[in-house]
Amino acid sequence: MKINWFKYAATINFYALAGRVIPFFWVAAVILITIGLYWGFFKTPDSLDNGMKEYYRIIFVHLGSVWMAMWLYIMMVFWALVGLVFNTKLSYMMASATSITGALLTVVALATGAIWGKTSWGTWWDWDPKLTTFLILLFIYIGYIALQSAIDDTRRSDKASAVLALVGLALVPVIYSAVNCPDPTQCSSLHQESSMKNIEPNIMKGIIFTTLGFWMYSFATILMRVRNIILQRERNTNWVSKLKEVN
Amino acid sequence: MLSAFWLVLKRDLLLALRRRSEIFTVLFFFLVVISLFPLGVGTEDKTLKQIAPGVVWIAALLASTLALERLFSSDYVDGTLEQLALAPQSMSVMVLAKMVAHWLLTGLPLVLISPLVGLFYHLPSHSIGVMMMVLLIGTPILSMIGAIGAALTLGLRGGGVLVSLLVLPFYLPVMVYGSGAIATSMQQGLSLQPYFMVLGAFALLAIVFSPLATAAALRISLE
Amino acid sequence: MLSAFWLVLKRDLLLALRRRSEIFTVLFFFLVVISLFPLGVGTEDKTLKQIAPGVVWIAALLASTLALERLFSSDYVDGTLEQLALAPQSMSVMVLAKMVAHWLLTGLPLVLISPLVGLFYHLPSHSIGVMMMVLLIGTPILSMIGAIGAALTLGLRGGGVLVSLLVLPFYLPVMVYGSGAIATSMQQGLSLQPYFMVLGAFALLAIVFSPLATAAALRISLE
Amino acid sequence: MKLEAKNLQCTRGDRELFSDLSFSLEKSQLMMLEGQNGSGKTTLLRALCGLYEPDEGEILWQGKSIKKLDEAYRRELFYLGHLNAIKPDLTVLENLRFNTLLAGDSVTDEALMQALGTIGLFAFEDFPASQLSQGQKRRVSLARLLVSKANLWILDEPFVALDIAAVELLQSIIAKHVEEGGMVILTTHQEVPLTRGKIKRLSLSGGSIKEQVGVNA
Amino acid sequence: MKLEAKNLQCTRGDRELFSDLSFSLEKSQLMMLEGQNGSGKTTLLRALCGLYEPDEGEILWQGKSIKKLDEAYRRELFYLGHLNAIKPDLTVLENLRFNTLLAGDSVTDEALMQALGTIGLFAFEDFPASQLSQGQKRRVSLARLLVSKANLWILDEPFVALDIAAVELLQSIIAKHVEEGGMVILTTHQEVPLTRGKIKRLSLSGGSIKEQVGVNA
Ligand code: HEM
Ligand SMILES: Nc1ncnc2c1ncn2[C@@H]1O[C@H](COP(=O)(O)OP(=O)(O)OP(=O)(O)O)[C@@H](O)[C@H]1O
Ligand SMILES: Nc1ncnc2c1ncn2[C@@H]1O[C@H](COP(=O)(O)OP(=O)(O)OP(=O)(O)O)[C@@H](O)[C@H]1O
Ligand SMILES: [Mg+2]
Ligand SMILES: [Mg+2]
Repeated sequence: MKINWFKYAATINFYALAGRVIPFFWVAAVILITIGLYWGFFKTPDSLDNGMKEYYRIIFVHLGSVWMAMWLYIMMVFWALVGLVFNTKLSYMMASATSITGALLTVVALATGAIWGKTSWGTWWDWDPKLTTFLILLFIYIGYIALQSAIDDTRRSDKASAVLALVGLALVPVIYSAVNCPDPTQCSSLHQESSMKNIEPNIMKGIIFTTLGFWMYSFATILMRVRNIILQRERNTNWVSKLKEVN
Repeated sequence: MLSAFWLVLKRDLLLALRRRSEIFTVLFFFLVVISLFPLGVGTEDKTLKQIAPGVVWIAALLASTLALERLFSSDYVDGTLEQLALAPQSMSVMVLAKMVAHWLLTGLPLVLISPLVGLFYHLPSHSIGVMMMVLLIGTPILSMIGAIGAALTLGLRGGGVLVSLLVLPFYLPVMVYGSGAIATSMQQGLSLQPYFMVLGAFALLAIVFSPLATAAALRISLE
Repeated sequence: MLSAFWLVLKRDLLLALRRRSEIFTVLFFFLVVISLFPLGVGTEDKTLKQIAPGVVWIAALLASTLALERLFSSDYVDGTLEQLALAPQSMSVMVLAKMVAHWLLTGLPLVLISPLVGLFYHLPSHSIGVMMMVLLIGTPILSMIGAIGAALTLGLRGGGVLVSLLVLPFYLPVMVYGSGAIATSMQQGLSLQPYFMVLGAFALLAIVFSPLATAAALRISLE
Repeated sequence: MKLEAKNLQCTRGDRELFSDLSFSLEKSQLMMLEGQNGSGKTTLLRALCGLYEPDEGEILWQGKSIKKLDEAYRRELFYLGHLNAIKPDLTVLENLRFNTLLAGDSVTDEALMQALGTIGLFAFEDFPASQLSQGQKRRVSLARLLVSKANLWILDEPFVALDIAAVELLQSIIAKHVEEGGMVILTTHQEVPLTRGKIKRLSLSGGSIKEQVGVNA
Repeated sequence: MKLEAKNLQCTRGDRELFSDLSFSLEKSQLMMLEGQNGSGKTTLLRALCGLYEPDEGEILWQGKSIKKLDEAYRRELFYLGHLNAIKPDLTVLENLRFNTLLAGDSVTDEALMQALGTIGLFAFEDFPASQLSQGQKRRVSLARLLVSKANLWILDEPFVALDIAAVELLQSIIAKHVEEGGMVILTTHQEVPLTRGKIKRLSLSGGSIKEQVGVNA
């Protein structure tokens, strides 16, 4: 059978390139998260003035995962759109790999938040807008993943989930405003007071390190997943069967 | 183009008339959900009034979801959908016709029966009017968003549950503003206009975009 | 006879495993429905506790109903049901296997995840236990009653009104006693035994009669 | 072994498809059921399986009513209708295995694999059935014939969707079964050139029922 | 009128069905698509309709890409696949009427009734389609051919489930269309003896693609 080398060029190169950079992302992730956590545990005051207790330290994980979960959703939609517009297989694979890391980090955000809630409010869960928004973000991630895994045909599953992502892109802001501002007469005053300003600069440094660490972790896992997807989808092509790691 | 719209609409209504059961299933389900809460919650007047707006909308959401799976799947299984896709007409027009039929068969009956909810939950007559109005604007949005999900999941195992999983989070804004309007109507002196504006805007957006998205999704599913 | 039971059960579970996502889909669907209510009805602590029993049962009913449609129809459409009817084994045994599989795939996961409902709705831990118990007894009844309806709808074209009329009213007592038990458990000093007795009696009746009725209905539908 | 139909009458809706239809079939006989579209072939075959109850008359196996025999009769029976009974989500082998076990034939996986090879699906055993073409699906359901221990085969248009090679293969499978003492009833709009075995022809066309017996065409 | 396929390639799952497939079809030509089960006939036909997008290559109608032409191309097209597009809950006439109107052919009810009569469904017009036999359902969907104004007919195994009389009738309908300047592409495992018209044969079997041209068999 004639092999169209050009057709696979993109994936072949990407596969090799990703394989080379993944270790660096892992190293960076481990270093950054370690620094962040070390900072959080040992370089920040034991108890803060306004009565916070030791458990505030979970914020180093909580906030990083919260930010990355939201950012990864945007990345996922972006890749899906690129796939729909240019019909490039690689970007569909990126979207699919991103969705899983994104969903995981959403779960981490919810779990750390819940633990924090149990210690500070005495209840695991409350129907606060911020938390609710995140729960719904999780549902949307899950919907995307569920649709993708329900379809066997890769062509169809790529395109169908991309359409879903596109619909999500249009609807997520609407959902966000509905959850945060159920009464439209008061929507003009809708600006989530980011309590970021209240966070001590000292703590903030730790948070920035862990967030960057999560970012590197996301890169690493997403690239690994894409490599797996490539292998799986092109397992019958010549170039894959020549790979060392397959044989 | 218009002729294709009428053609599909008429056929779907005719099919439903041949098989009246579906309409009744949706209505029954709506009523079961509505009547279960007073049984569980107790019949205190204040509590009933408080939960009524939410319950109506949730019942409408769930009832609409229940009927979604059948929107395209029977046409898919017997090959009619292929023929729709091959007809020399714009697919989104025909899809719109199917959405309209779906709404006439599942949304409209809910609007018409909703005064019964007012009765069960001791709502003031003013609020009953508001409830019917918001349902009238909101249920078509449900049908239209739902159609996208139904098209995406065509022919997949676990279709019914999967569709609901995809679609229910997207229904949220309609529910929030829809039930918000009913709740507000029970308080004195508050304007309902903002609610209707928001819902109206949603409806307009849905009419413009959902037939296109659904038609695209159907073509993908047919490959 | 037992071998036919295991054969069908194993196949149905295998089919579900092929799409592991399907089980998760049911779970997440349940969670989505559960979390819709507070957003629509209100998040006050007292309201949440009051609506919890009804919500759990409605979500369970819906998950069960949505999955029911597929119980026989996919086997019917692809001809497997014919082969089941022609197998040299008792049809009701195989039907029972299909019901068990359906429950394992849609009922059991709900029972297992229901403590999350307790979390969302701030239920006392005692009530969570009761909720799991009644779901454990009640969801099989839903599967079994629903199966009769699903079998009847296979054949009756246009005559399905009767079926929805028949099945929903039968679901209703299960839901009323099921949610009643949960609500009662939140009050002090009331005995739950009567609720469990009634539900247990329902379950026994269902196990004895529904496989027979379903098998008969399937043979009629196949003619 | 003997299958007898006595004074069968079937009505669907308002139309009487056939009435007073009697015939019998014995060891090593093949019956071709002929007739126009809508003449009642499928209905008759389903009645012979016990899936459809005729309005009048009775069907006997070894002199006993098939309704009474029930499971015992079904053990002797292999029926393949318009539908293939193939689950898209299972692989080819899993489909075949389930269907044979269900019919009460306990066969090893090797035998099943061999059957798949014979029917032209070598190396397809782990293919999900959803990815098969129309004709390949039909082949999977016909592979059961190769391992079935049933005596009476009832086949409703078995040649549909098959390519020429597969049609010839199926013809030889049917011929072999008849030769070895089996019984086959089939409908087809194509001719089936059997090399051996006794052929009966039953024509349902136009309300008239003719039974021809002949040793081979 | 001219249909051209240029360097088509289709892959399903991991298997390449065909690649570098080019052919053209003109007025008064019939193309028989041949190949074993699973060789990709259905896939190719769906690609020619625009229902399936080939991985590579393009399909041109009158020199323009069918993707660009879109509705204009679909107006010229009649496709009948494995599925009949018959709604069980509608009557025969209602089914036929809906399907013809949908295809953009506005035909009177008398013409439809006449088509039904020709195809052998006289007096069945008010029958619910659920009560038809397999072959009768196929006939209902084929009745559309008699009133269709489309130039290009694409038929996937149209003879399946038909009895001998109906097969002959359909053969003559196809022959007449080709004679009158139409184009037909069809797959079948049966031979189609045309009396007139140019026949092309495209064989997909075993990965090799052969195009034969011959004036009739
Ligand atoms: C399951 C529970 C929780 C979820 C899903 C959650 C989610 C979030 C989200 C989405 C943000 C980002 C908001 C922004 O950037 O503006 C955030 C930030 C934050 N959360 Fe949580 N959270 C949870 C529980 C908690 C609890 C219990 C506390 C403390 C009592 C908490 C304290 C914070 C703080 C201090 C921030 C950063 C400051 C801010 O931007 O508001 N979270 N959380
Ligand atoms: N959804 C699918 N996913 C993956 N592969 C598929 C799918 N559908 C079909 N195939 C594969 O594509 C090939 C061609 O299928 P196609 O239906 O085009 O064959 P065909 O020539 O029409 O066969 P037949 O004569 O049996 O109808 C088959 O080998 C089949 O395994
Ligand atoms: N469910 C039904 N209700 C009423 N009439 C039916 C039903 N199914 C079939 N019929 C009628 O019974 C007659 C015989 O149908 P049957 O399927 O047995 O025909 P057949 O000989 O197998 O035809 P074909 O060659 O088309 O497969 C047909 O005329 C049909 O109209
Ligand atoms: Mg038949
Ligand atoms: Mg084919």
